Amino acid sequence: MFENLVMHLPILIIVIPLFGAFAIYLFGKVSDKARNIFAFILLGVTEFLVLVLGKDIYTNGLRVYTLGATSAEMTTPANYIMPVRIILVVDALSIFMGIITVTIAFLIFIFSLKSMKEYSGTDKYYTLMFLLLAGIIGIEFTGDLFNLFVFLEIATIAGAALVAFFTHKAESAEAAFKYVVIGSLSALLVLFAVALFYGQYDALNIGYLGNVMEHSFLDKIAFGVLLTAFAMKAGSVPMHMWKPDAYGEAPGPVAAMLVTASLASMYALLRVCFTLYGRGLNTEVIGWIIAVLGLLSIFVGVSMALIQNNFGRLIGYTAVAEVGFILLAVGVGFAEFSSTGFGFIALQAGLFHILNDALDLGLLFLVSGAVLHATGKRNLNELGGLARNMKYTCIFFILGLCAVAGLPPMNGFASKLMIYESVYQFNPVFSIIAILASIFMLAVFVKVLYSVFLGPELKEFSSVKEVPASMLLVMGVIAVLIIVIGLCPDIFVNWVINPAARALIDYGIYRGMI
Amino acid sequence: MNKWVAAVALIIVFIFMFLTAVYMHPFGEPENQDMDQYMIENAQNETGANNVVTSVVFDYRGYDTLGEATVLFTAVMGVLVVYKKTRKSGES
Amino acid sequence: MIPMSKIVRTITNILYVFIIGFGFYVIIHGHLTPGGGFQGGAVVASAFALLAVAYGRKKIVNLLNKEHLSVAEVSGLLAFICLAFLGLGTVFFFNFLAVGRSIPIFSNTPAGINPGDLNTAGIMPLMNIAVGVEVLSALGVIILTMFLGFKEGKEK
Amino acid sequence: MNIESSAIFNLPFITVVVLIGIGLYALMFKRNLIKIVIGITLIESGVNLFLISLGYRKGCYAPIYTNAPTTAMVFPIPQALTLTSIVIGFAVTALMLSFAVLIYKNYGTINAVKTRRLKG
Repeated sequence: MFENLVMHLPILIIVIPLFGAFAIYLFGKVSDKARNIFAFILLGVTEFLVLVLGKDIYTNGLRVYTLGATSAEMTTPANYIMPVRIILVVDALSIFMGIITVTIAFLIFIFSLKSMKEYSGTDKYYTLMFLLLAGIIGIEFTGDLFNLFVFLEIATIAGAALVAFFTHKAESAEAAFKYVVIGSLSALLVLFAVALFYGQYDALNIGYLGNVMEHSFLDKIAFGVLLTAFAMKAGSVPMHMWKPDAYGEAPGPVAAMLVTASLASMYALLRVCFTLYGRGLNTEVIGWIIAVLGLLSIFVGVSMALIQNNFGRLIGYTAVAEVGFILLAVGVGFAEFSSTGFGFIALQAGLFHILNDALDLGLLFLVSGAVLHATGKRNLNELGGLARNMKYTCIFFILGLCAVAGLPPMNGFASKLMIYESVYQFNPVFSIIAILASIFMLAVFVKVLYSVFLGPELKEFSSVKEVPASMLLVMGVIAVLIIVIGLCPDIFVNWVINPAARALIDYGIYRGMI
Repeated sequence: MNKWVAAVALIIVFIFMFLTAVYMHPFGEPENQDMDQYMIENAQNETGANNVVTSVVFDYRGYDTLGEATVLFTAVMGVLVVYKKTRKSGES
Repeated sequence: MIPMSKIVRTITNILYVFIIGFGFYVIIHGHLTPGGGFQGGAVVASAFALLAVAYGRKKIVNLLNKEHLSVAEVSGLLAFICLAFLGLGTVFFFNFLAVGRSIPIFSNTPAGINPGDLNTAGIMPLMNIAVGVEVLSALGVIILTMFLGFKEGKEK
Repeated sequence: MNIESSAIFNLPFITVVVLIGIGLYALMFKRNLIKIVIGITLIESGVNLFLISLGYRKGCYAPIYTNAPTTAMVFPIPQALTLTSIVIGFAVTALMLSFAVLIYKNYGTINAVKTRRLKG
């Protein structure tokens, strides 16, 4: 019975939020309280299931799930050479991303209960949140390229609608328009690449395509298209403009969830580079390109963050820089492409930084949401002296900024140290630029800390109250996670990150399951 | 200046896409056809539908269709959010 | 928007019944002929658009209720996902009616070229209907919302 | 592969390239939001045309067994994929147009240059 349940887990983790999204909309028409309890139970169940699946996958290796076949493990029809149905493949990397996504979504849901209470249209807000969650997990668990496109579109549309949630503000519509144009353009590029693969090999499955690919000229074009699409969606430099806009205008919890969404397209980029193409590409050149993109993102993100005066936009530019750190590490890992040496450490550092990025930026966006909730303002010039009335929020903000800037003993320090060390062996200049950028990032956040929380008390904020306990609880949980990961990074790297990185390098296992 | 960069980028993209069209197999003569041939031969037996496209949409790739219906639902939610009444109460 | 002329309204009165009927025909025969839930739903929604254009803003609010349509939409989606869940005894999206043939609904199996039999294809006709209801009401909601636009006097 | 002959016979693919090219041009150089939406729609039509023309086999009929003339049939999967992508495209277009309406309501214009309050 239990084995039977575990077999169905990959699909259940995607479909329960999807079912929840539809049902929540109906429940919301009855009563708000029933809706919230129902949503809480569903998210709790999903969180539990994803942890069970994680334990199973970290002990027994990856799982496949063939939709609609007579048996879940029957990836190809009897006596046939290739898969014809959609197959979900969940390996250590997918479940790593899945656990991050579901946990962040669960925390954000609890945070939203109070922070979004006074706005109209909360039914639609929660429905879209669940759809966004389902879309992100769908991207992470799927083993089929066209299915990836479909779930990318779900995530894009839900994200864009959430960015526009503050319809009373003029800028939010503009940011949402940019978000949906960039998102649908990148999804269409993915579809174009899917068509290229389909035309050549008559297949859509990632593992099967990896096996039969001949690395022709068309495949190289398809790689370029996919790289452009996912880098654009992740917010890498040439097309990073949408990111601060969207993060700056979206409600705080939504921005925290959008960080996870852009990390999901980072996951898709990793999947394409390592599993779909693997060593068939010229990994040296591609790795250099990705690393340089990462370096440019770091540079642009930090230097633009220095001159911002909107809380959300500032963190948005920091998010661009953080994506740059991940791209830099992953690029070095791809250029080396080995399961030993500094290339592997760089890959581990990149994956570790994905986890830390989701937590750190999530915490910072939640703090910005809390400040907006308490004061109704986001402009740094208008805020000030909030530390007197919002002690705990201030403490969480300091923790978050230390983590993002990479100060010990936070988790950001652990992963950034790994990045500096491994990148230094690859190319010392890259590493030095990254360290300098990190120091500048600290300067950025000290400026925010001063202008929002410290400084003289402003008259208009003298009656500001601390945010409700449930919001503080959520920020506290994330802060505890940040410190715990920062204090014992070895455990996380060995037990969680290492299998995920190994799943990328040993792509034969993923392809062999098909 | 900015416009010229965009124009050059557009021309490069156009050239590559043109090469794509040239290098693709000739129209109407696909090289590999295993997956589609399997469905044409076995769809009636496995799913019982005369319309092979419907059996692909609802059986072989039914999960995509679920996603597609969800996209439509998401878009409806998005449109309703855009046209919703502004805030219930409170500040500015 | 103001209503259109009497000629247009009269023709619309006759035509929209046929359009909706054709839409449902396309939905129900999805597993036999070209078409299916999406196409049929779009055809029905085009009838809604015709009504909206012909009758204008004031009348259409009485004819089509947005709340009812959005409930119908969610119901269609829930029916679709529940049909997929029913296969969970084997695998999600398993076509349990067509393969096992233990339940005699839509369980005939055609072979080769045949004139067509409605009683085939397992859960597909049911899914077609569910998706058809979802699509027609989703498109209806979108058409209505964008047609009616922003309501006056609610901004502060 | 004989490049000259395939260039002629790949006329549907070249149409695809032209469509996507026009769409990208509209996206890069046009400043009217509605025209940007049209650009996205053109790219989407191009990709859909690409998918559907990949599924064509010479001398074959629609993949439906009801009163079919022969059992030689074109590929069914691209038709299903295109159906999916058309519906997705409809959803995206509806959402983008709603945003354009909202922008017009808030700014009073749909010129992307004049509506840029978010910069730097």
